[in-house]
Amino acid sequence: MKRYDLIVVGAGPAGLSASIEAAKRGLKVVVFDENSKPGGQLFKQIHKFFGSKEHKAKIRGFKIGEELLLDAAEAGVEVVLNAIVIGLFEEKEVTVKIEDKIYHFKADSVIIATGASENMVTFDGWTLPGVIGAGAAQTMMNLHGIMPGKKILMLGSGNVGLVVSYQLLQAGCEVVAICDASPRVGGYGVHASKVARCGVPFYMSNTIIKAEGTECVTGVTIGEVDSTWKIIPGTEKHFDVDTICLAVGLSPMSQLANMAGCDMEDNPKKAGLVPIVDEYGETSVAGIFAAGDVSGIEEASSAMIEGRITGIAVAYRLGFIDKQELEDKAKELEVALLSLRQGMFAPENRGKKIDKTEEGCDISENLLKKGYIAEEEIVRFPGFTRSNGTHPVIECTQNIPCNPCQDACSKKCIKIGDNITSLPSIDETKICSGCGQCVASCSGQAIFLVNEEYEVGYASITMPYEFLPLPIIGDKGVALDRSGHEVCEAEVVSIKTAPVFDKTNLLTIKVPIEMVDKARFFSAKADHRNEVKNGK
Amino acid sequence: MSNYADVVIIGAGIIGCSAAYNLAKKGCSVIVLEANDNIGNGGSTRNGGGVRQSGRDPRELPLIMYGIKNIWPTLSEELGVNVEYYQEGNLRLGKTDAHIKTLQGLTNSAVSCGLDVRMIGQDEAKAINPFLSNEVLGASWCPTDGHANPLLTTLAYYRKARQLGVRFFTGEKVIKINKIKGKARQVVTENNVYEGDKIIVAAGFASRSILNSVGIDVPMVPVLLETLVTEAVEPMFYQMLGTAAADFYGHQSTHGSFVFGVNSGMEPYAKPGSPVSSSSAASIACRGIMSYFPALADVKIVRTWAGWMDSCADHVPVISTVEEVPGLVVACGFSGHGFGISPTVGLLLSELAMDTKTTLDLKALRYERFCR
Amino acid sequence: MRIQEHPILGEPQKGRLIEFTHDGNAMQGFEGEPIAVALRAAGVMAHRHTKKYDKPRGIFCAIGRCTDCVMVVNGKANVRTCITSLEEGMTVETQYGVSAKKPENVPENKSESMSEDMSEIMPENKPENIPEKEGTV
Amino acid sequence: MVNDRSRDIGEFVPAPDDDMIICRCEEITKGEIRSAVHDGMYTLTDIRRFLRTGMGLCQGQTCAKLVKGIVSRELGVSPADLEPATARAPMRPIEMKVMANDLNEEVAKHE
Repeated sequence: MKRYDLIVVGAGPAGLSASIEAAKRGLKVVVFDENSKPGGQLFKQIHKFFGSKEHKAKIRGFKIGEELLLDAAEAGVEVVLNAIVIGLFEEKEVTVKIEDKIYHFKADSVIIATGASENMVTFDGWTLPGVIGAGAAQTMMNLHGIMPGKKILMLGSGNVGLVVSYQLLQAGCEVVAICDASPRVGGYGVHASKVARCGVPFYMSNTIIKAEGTECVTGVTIGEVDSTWKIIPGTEKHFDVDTICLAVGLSPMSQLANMAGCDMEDNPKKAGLVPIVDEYGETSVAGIFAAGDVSGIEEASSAMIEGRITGIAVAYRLGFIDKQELEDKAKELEVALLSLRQGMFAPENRGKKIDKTEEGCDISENLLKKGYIAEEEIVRFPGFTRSNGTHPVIECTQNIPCNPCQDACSKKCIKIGDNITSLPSIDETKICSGCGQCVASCSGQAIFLVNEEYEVGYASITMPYEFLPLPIIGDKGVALDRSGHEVCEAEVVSIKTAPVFDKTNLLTIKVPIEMVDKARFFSAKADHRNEVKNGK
Repeated sequence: MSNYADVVIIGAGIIGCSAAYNLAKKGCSVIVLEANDNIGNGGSTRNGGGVRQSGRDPRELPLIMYGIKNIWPTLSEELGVNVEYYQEGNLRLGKTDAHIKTLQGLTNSAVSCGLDVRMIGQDEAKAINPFLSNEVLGASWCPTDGHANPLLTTLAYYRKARQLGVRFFTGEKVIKINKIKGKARQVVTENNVYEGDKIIVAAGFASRSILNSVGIDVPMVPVLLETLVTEAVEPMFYQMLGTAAADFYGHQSTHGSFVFGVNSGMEPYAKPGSPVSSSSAASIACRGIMSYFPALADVKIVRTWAGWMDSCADHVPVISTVEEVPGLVVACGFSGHGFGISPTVGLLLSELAMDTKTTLDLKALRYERFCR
Repeated sequence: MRIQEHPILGEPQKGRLIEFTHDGNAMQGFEGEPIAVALRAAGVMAHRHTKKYDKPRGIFCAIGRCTDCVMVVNGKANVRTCITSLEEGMTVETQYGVSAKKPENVPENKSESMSEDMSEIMPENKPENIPEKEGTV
Repeated sequence: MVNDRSRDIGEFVPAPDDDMIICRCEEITKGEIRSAVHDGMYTLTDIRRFLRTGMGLCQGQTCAKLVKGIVSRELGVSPADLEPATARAPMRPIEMKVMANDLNEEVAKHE
């Protein structure tokens, strides 16, 4: 029977990272993935990643996927696609279906990196065609180039719900609303703000009552819930939609570990049934490891680091490296992993109501309730400054592990410091050159360049713009505020596109000076497509 | 609620549950102790669901014939759950002359016991089941055989017994039985001590060590039973199937999926511990099944699983009281074909436990056959 | 419904435009894309009707897990169309129960015609006390 | 741990959403799951065998978490206390002719 040093199940961020680290240290490694494309979730993620440089921050998910594939090829990893691992048996024997044949392989070590799948939530009509998972929407748009629907309601305000809503807008769909039974937005405030300023209304403490339609979805009714999750009569709101997207969390796909006899635990902190693993990812069955979302839901960045740690641990377990190299490398990666598990969204802060930022600033309540920062709140944050000439305005108000803006500014105008969860602040002694690098590199699209002295009576606002059709200089339209409401006329005075911006265009508009703190988005049409119709 | 009952049953498989039901129906108080967390987690949920007379050992034939005549036809109504019982006959298939000889032997002995079973050629077999391949030379055909859903039948007995007041404790592993003043009386588990005027041991292979605690030994070994189930497809045929080569057996269920028990030949050598299907059993089974039923080639398998069966030295169970240990009733060693006879066994065990005359003569299945 | 030009991904690369049939009607799609995508582009939503209550089902997970998108493809039932690539000349049929045969009468399930009194919603709609673990950022 | 299958978990009280489909493959409703618990099915494996939840084509990948939530609420225990159904090969549905095709050349010669 063919035997490998290491068989990895799943060619996603964790699986590829693990196989690279192991192959680089001389192991004979094969990765099986049932899809026709490797990279797992990475290839559906077209947004720029958070974290710091070592976490590949400000690089888009699918680009990271491409890099991993190159590294894997270079390291001599054998990646076998359209290969379904159908069983993990005794003595670490793996049976794999490739085309119409079953192959038996054995390995000295197996790493399970099968990732996660979407949770379900039930409501009247939830089985109708047109009700899809948010991941399904991502797959359809970003892998297969098709709009999941024309008018879409998103259930779930976690990062997935917010990021996919933004991607739906980029694909040309209309997101009629984001609703969530929880009273507070679950994901990053910057992700919510990106969507809110496009005019997408947030209905917190609201959930779906009924999906309408007989052969497929034709509408949806949502309603407000009280503290005991009961619908408050009279708060029902109807939307005409053809698609309902569910973004209510992910669960580890740990069936293979369960089958192989690994000790499992249903751990709410890991969001489901996971194999119990030690710090190197080894399960209760010697030689079987687990890495990435399968052993606990986190971000792709954490999955990659976990994969690397596990790949190195396997190299040590099979005698390819000594204990010292394992401990040094693991400690270094642990630090990188730990740095991601900081800030307001760290695992230990899950569900906690945090009132102040690390800097002692009161957090924006409006952001959590409505998805955007209220004007009276933004002024108290360090990123919000006034000065003459062009200067950055950073509307990043939550402590999250992310610092690409600090690295992007060659003039050192933006300061975060060593603790990457601190809020970015502006060093007013430094002069901004207006290059826009910070605007393009911000993963949360929370940085604007403002010039209060653009023209007499007018200010200019440069914003990140990732939509088509791209406006052109001279276009007249309207400026939208943080909640997506029209605030004034606006004219496009510059549009900058550059490879280094990686598809984030810098759109500059001219607005009356008194609107400088309000105008945060631009819409070419007068009655722009996301005009908020209250309640219709 | 005290830990005393008229009868304490060890094992909540289909044998334990049907005995509990029959006893409760007659007004006895019953406690059932099951080591596993689930009901019927042993052989009861890992078999092909056959309710068949053909191919049975003559010592067991009366039990199955009685069941098919008196219990199976009305069992669904009696228990209030559709156990999906079909009486569409049983084809035991042969592809070689040697197979036909084996089937002929079994048929002759069954006929001598009064069973309506006969040998048929390829044409008649294909008339009964048009999906048979041309490799099939002939078969033994018994029209009164059939099959049922082993999961639902087990849980139906459990549910009805529970409704009649039987107390079930799962996760209660029995360690030993204590004699009190010469009579089997106490059942000691990892957590508690129970007492009963009568104790029925129906715990599959685990029965052996429990019986050893009162000086009784039934020679049996654990053998792995491997099973597979397919996706649901349109109704094709409802006969019970078996083969002379004994490589698979099974049927199509009401749900439309096929359930097949599998013998890859390696089962007696499976490693102890929690039952895990081998990595090749399903493949071996599929080759066998497809050679008899080519039409199933495109049908998808959705699950394979395994479990232990208690294979007795002479391949028939021990269903009997034990002279050396008054108060003890033994029901184990069903050797992989206990499902079909379980309704009858439940009745007989209730009679044994209540010291009444048993409906059928159980001399051939008494424990003492292993004594000198 | 097809994205002509994506602001980040540019123009989706597609295989050859090819013909296939859906319930006997001629339809077009791109070779190699999932069958479900070609159907969605043509506005087909219901892939199958369930066996017990004859309810319409379509794409739900789009990654081959939930099996709700199965149809009868080239005569074979239960083919997951969201992960099966489109090939020229494929016959794709709506699946009723486990085959392409449309049933006559099927028992009514009241679930779709829920009573209007919806004061009590399904408790599991509420996120557990710990909001659902979020995935990708 | 010992599970007294006769302990009182209260009567089955119909709920307005009992008709809600929970297991999408086998079309099992919430009411059927809840009443099965009151019929004595106190574990996820009992429920699975009694109703067929999780026995469809997707083998419980879609409904496992929902069923666990309903059963644990009905029993008054935390979901983490309920043992999940055992996962088994094949991880995806595999046609018989493909499952049968697992012999490599040498073995095939003398099978």
